[in-house]
Amino acid sequence: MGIHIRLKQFDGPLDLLLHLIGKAKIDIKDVFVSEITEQFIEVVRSAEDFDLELASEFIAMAALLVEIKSRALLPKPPKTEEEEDPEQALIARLTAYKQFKESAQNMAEFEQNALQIFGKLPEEIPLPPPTLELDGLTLEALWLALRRVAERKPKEDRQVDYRLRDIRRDCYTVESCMEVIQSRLSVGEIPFEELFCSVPGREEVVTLFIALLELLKLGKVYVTQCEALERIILHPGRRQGFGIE
Amino acid sequence: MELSEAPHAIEAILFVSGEAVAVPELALALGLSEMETMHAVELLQKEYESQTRGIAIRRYGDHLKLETRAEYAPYVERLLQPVQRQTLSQAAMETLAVIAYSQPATKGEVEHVRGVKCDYSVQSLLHKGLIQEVGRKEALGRPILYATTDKFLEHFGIADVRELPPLPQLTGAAQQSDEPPLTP
Amino acid sequence: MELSEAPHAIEAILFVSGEAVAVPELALALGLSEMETMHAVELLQKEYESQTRGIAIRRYGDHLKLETRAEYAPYVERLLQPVQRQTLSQAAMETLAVIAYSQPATKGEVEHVRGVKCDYSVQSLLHKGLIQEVGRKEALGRPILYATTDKFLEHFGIADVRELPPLPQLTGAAQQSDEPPLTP
Repeated sequence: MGIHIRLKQFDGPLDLLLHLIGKAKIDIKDVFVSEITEQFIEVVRSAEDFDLELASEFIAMAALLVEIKSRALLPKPPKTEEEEDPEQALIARLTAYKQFKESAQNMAEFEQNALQIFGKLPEEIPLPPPTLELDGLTLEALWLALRRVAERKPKEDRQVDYRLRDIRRDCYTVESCMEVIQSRLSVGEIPFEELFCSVPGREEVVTLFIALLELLKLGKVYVTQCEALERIILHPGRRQGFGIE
Repeated sequence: MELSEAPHAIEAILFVSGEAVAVPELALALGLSEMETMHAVELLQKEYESQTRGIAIRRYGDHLKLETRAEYAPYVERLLQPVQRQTLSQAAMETLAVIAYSQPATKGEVEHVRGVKCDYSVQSLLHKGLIQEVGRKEALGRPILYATTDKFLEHFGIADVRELPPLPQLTGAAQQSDEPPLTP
Repeated sequence: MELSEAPHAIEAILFVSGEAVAVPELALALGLSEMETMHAVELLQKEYESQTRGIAIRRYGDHLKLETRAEYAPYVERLLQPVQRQTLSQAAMETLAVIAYSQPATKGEVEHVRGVKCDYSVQSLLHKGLIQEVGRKEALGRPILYATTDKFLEHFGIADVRELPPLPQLTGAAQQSDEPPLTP
């Protein structure tokens, strides 16, 4: 037989076995009274593309075939019920595989016919924004939600009028800070840093500074500094002319 | 090809092409003259029109194209973009209730009443179009003011926010029995 | 929608979407029940067939698709280069055959029948959408069970797996009881 066979062209050892059986024109059930085992081993041994990765399944099959063949030479042990006859099992596998292989060929015909049928690409459609439908929007649900909020609040807060107001009165307003600065300056100039208390809060600093800028803009205060990084002095009133005072 | 087959061969070609096909090309593919081709096209057009089909053949100069009829566009849109049904989460409903009863309200105010952060539920309500920005509060940070929308009224089936049921009366802790003053 | 309008609305939808559309989605878009939708589809199919149109509505399991009739393929191919579906390799086709005829099936069962590792072909079939995971077998290792999809039906141009030819009956070979149970 021709030895120029590549293992890759077979989908596994069952495929190769079927190929050899087909070539020998014998029935599957006669595989073990034929030369198929020897042919199989010869093909695997002399395969041009032999590598262990690819060949491991073929080698396992070769071992099985040799085992079955050698069993036939030994006197048959008394048959036990549960023991599976490896010869019959392999014939069954070959038979089943052959069935599916033929089915695969049938399916390939269907596939070919389906190639004569064409679809089309989806149309490109500009879509409007998605519409959202909301369930369970009832006045009762809305009212109950509000009551739920109210019930979660501590008792002393219960009488709250739900018409919302300012949460917290600002301690510092720009107006009040402007008055503070002006009253401090009414007795004469002061250094900038003395405007603030010893541990000023952020709100105090920000509001006082905004108030100072406002007074500068209105010309009610002016500032001087002799040199960079020197003390900043605040003076009451509008600055007279230019240059350093 | 058989002249009687031509209209449906044209239909198949135009269907697969998706784009407009020039009449000379169509004639070449069918092995017919341009006049025979145009005659087949006219037959096909008549067939389409007499049946008010879902698709129609349109002519652009000497190009032909298969297109859907405009009147079926809403169904197509509904398939490609089905209406999403959603319910409001409890958190979103509470936020909506606070805004509805005290509008316009800032996020900070809602958070004060609800006692939790409300960024997510405010975003979600904005996205669903139930509330909208209506300006900024003249306060520190100039926070955004929110109010309910016409879509809100539509969803709740009222013409005006003044139709909202009166505020829950919660004067005592043991006020478990009060029911919403509603006639469902 | 009006029931009388439904067939042509379906035609328009299938035309636009190009791909196979699931019947429940179609019903939702039309605002009809699935039964009414399928009835309209049948009317449309009859209309198409009686006229031997260039296009046809095909059912693949739960999906519907508008496609050309096979007999017009030569004309279509002469003018256009339609995107051809790829055919499957022999290994993939064998794996698919085992799954199709004995579904649901595990990879191990396929490997037992084919006598080779099938990781690659199972992955490739999953990737092509021709098979899908449908659960796990109550057996050691709880292996994944695979079954064919509606896309499988579409690939082979059949409406149902029962349209596949029955497994060939091989003469002269005794049927063994240790084979995987088959439901062709």
